[in-house]
Amino acid sequence: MKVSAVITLKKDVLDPQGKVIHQTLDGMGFKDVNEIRQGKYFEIDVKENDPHKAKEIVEEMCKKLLANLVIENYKIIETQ
Amino acid sequence: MKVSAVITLKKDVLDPQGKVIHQTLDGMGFKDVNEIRQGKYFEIDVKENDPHKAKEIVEEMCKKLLANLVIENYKIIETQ
Amino acid sequence: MMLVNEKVAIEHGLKPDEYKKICDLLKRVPNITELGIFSAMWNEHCSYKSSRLHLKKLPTKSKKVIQGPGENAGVIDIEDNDAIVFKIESHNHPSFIEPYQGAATGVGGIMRDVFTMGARPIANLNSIHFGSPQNKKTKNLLRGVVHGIGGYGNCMGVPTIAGQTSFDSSYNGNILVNAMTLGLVKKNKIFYSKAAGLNKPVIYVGSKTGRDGIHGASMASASFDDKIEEKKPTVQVGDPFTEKLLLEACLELMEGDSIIAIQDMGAAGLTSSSIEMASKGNLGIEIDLNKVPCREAKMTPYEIMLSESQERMLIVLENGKEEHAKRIFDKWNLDFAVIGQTTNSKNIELFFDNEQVANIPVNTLVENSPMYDRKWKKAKLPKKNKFKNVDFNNLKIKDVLKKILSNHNVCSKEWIWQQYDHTVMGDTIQKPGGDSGVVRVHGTNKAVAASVDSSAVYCWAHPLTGGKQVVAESWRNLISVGAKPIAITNCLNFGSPENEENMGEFVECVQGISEASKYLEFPVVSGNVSFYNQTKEVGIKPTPAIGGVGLIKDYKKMISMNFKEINNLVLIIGKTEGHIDQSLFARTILDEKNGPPPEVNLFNEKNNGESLLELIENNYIKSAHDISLGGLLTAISKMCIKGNKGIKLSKSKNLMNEIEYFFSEDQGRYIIEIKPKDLSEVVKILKKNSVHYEELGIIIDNELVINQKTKVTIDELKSYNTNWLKNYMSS
Amino acid sequence: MKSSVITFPGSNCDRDMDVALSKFGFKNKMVWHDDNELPKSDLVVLPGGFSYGDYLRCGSMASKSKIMQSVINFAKSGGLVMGICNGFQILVETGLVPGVLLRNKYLEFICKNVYVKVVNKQNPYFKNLDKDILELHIAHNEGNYFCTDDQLKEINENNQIAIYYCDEKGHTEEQHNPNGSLKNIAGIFNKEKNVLGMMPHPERMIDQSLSGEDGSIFFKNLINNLK
Ligand SMILES: Nc1ncnc2c1ncn2[C@@H]1O[C@H](COP(=O)(O)OP(=O)(O)O)[C@@H](O)[C@H]1O
Ligand SMILES: [Mg+2]
Repeated sequence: MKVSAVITLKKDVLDPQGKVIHQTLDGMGFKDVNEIRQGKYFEIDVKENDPHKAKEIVEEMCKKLLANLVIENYKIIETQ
Repeated sequence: MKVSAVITLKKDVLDPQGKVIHQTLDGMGFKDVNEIRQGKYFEIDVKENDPHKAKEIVEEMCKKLLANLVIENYKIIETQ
Repeated sequence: MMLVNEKVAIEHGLKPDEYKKICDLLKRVPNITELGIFSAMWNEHCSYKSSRLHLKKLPTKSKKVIQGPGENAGVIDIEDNDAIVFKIESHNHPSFIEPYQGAATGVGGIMRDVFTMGARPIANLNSIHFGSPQNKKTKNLLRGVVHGIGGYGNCMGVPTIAGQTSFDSSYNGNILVNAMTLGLVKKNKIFYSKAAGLNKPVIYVGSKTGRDGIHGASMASASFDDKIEEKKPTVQVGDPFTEKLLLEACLELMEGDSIIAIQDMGAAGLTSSSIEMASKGNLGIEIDLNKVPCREAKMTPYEIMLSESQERMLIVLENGKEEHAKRIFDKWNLDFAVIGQTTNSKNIELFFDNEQVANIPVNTLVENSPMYDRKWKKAKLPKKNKFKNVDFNNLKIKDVLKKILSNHNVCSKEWIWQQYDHTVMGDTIQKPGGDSGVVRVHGTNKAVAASVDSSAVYCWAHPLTGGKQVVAESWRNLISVGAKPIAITNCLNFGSPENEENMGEFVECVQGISEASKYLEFPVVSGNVSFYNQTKEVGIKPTPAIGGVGLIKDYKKMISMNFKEINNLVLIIGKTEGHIDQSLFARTILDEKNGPPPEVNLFNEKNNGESLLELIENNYIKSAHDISLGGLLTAISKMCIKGNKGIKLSKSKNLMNEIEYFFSEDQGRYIIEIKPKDLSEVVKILKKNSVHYEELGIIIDNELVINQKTKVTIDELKSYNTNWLKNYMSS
Repeated sequence: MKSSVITFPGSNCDRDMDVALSKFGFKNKMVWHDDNELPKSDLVVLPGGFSYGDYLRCGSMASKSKIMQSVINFAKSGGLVMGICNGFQILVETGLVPGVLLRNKYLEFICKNVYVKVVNKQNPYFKNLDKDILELHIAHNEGNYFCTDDQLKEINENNQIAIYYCDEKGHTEEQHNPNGSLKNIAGIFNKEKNVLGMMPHPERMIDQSLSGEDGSIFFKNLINNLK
């Protein structure tokens, strides 16, 4: 089954990409943005059909590789 | 309000990062992965409190800048 | 507000007597913001409290030195109103915690030090040291650090032209990441950090201030313990794009005459930058912290003052130039704010929400900062090992050569430097992989050579000799490319100064560096000390890294190490005595880790080097390479590999065992290639200068012919040398 | 001949390109990304570097900058526009040339000399070139060319491929592909062949003291073709 995970920067960590995208959007006329933060998204297809177990495997992956826990948080957002 | 969007590569587009991550996970002992695809995640805080309108604004951003529609799809996943 | 007492002070890394001294100096108890400022200014990283006393011994002057230590970077004269600004800086602790960001922000920080002085960065170098290849963490740390260095330097558009990489188990818990930058400036357009004049506007430019890296400087002054996880929030994230804009904007503002003083915000951020400017100018500064551009809501004065957000600068402007300056920073889309002014109070005064939140005499933070004469232990010169010929007789030269060329500390580091843009700016005339990197001075016939070196094993075996050796090696690497050595910068990476042995290593290495640089007229113009490279009780091997810079007056005369032409003659300059102790051969093949490092004879060093320069000046030298780790045969092999040519070695007239002859690491030696017709002239010069030399052999097509029995093809040499790192990183 | 080099925030090969163009006889002007109008030019160059930090997607944000509208108009009216490295990425993002540039296959920045095979000389860039194989320098993190099957078909039908990665003899097998590019593609034209995007940096090879001199051959030929 497929599990999606989202990795975002921790709150106080600088997001240089988000900052520049914000400026560019502003220049393009999108004036109503307060903030924009960029993160990573993973769609992982695992050989496991139990949603609970699948989620656990992906959490493990996030902890061990996908997220850099020093500056990032992860969240499992979907299993299907 | 905050709107989250996810940008993913279209199915027939090569995803070198996903592939390398897959290999790495495999090397780390996660043997049960069929596929892993990487995408981008955006959390956008817009000055708009109507969820419908906020979503529309972000869709517009996705079309005009955040996604390259030749190779990517976008999806609005959450408004809060 | 949090109350301050001794306990809080200790949590800030201060010692009880240091806290008492603060109270005495202020004649009151500091508030929390003030305590934060003291702790940042008085920690090892900013105050040099354990090292200051010893650093004074380093020679820092020569006719070519425009600015020695004490400014953001050193400056040397390269004639025609051109000057080179350069410095090396460590980012060890952050890189161990988060290798990508740690290394990236290290590179960003050192580039800021250089362009603060008005110089455009023209070359980067790095010296990186990792734990043993078998250590679980090593591979990821190496990958992260290399990606970080490349990620930042490549984006800035500054070529990374040379470096050094080593592996040793003493770095298992403390990797070293030292970054060096060279910049080019006109001699009459150098900017300094000394504030001057009253009521001058103090300007903040660059990125906004966030909560990142609060207390990074104190982290750099503490050893790692089991709680390193807790130190994580102090990691800073680098934004090379903003730094590139900041570079261009600063250089644009520097074209005019608006700037009185400028200082980047490095360790301890706004605190150390404002205090340094005030202290050098013997002035006060007042700052309204509400005016500081902040990324996060509700940041406290404490956080604003101690944040180590990257890509920020502090400038003291001439009155009336604010609008002009603002236009430039607006154009580059950077934050700009007038946050305060210079005063005659000689205090640093901070205001927040219309209240004074700190008021400290500047001199208490700088001149009155602690200075320690730490206890240190003198190292004994280890006894020489007595090797018997039987130790060597059952070794096959080819096997030894294979092992040495593929050893992780000798093998090609192409996997690393291919990930660094080394050709951007269009002036790199010697890429990584040679003895020094060389870049032309844009639009002129001159070129600047730079190399970074360290020999932790020698320093560990005998710090005094090791200290001398590193300086000598740097000098040799410059001479090998035809550059006249001018000056050095040094990054002194050591364990805890509170440990007598580590402190002794520091003191004696500095002594050695000092002796060699004095003798070679190769002064120290900038540098950095990194103590506490220590996990629990285990410190790293002492690792002073020396970054040398030299000048090639006519870049067409630059020398490279690849063998050039068949039938040319190959000579060795300098005497081979067969010193095996502490050689790579002894350590890896014989597994003998004791014994003294090779001796450094400064007279020979200077004489041999200068004689080689004389030969180069007279156009006799076709290729040259200094002999370092791995000895004579290793050096020859590298010249074969690079030049895709072989050599037929003549039978040595030397009486020593072949193994000793080929793999000993005696100092002060170079291999040179000359045309047969020039032999008599070359010999004449060498004899005139009393330089010891031997004829080694003649260049042939594609084999290294060592003796009747032993032949190695160039392809074999290449595969020994180039595969290890690639394979290691992809396994 | 007049040329213009656009400087975007984060461009870092703009000066190198200026030096190269001037060396071979172009009267070159530097143009700021925030300007509205292009000076009169025979050639417009989008240089290498990291415009907008390469954030989001390389070239994406630069493609939205003010000057790009004029560049697009110039290209559509037949003007010569060349994008090198990051400039190629910008061209792709504007849609002036087809496809995208993904991250290098092994996710590593690559800085080294490569050989490229010139396969189409019916255009102002390579016409009259007396060599088929050039040694050029690459330095990029995202040079892995990709396009859809439909696009590839069209590209082939219109002879839009400009250069392939190869070895010194012109072999274009996979092992001579430094970054995983589809079909070893190193550079590509628009349909009309007045717009060229390529990853290699000819401007870094204009002097025998540098990485080589095949860049000189390229620029000399280019200015002669324009005369
Ligand atoms: N981290 C690095 N970055 C850039 N270049 C490197 C790095 N590590 C090694 N190199 C390059 O590899 C070559 C070999 O390094 P080294 O063995 O230290 O040379 P030497 O013995 O002449 O000092 C040098 O040209 C050096 O510049
Ligand atoms: Mg050397």
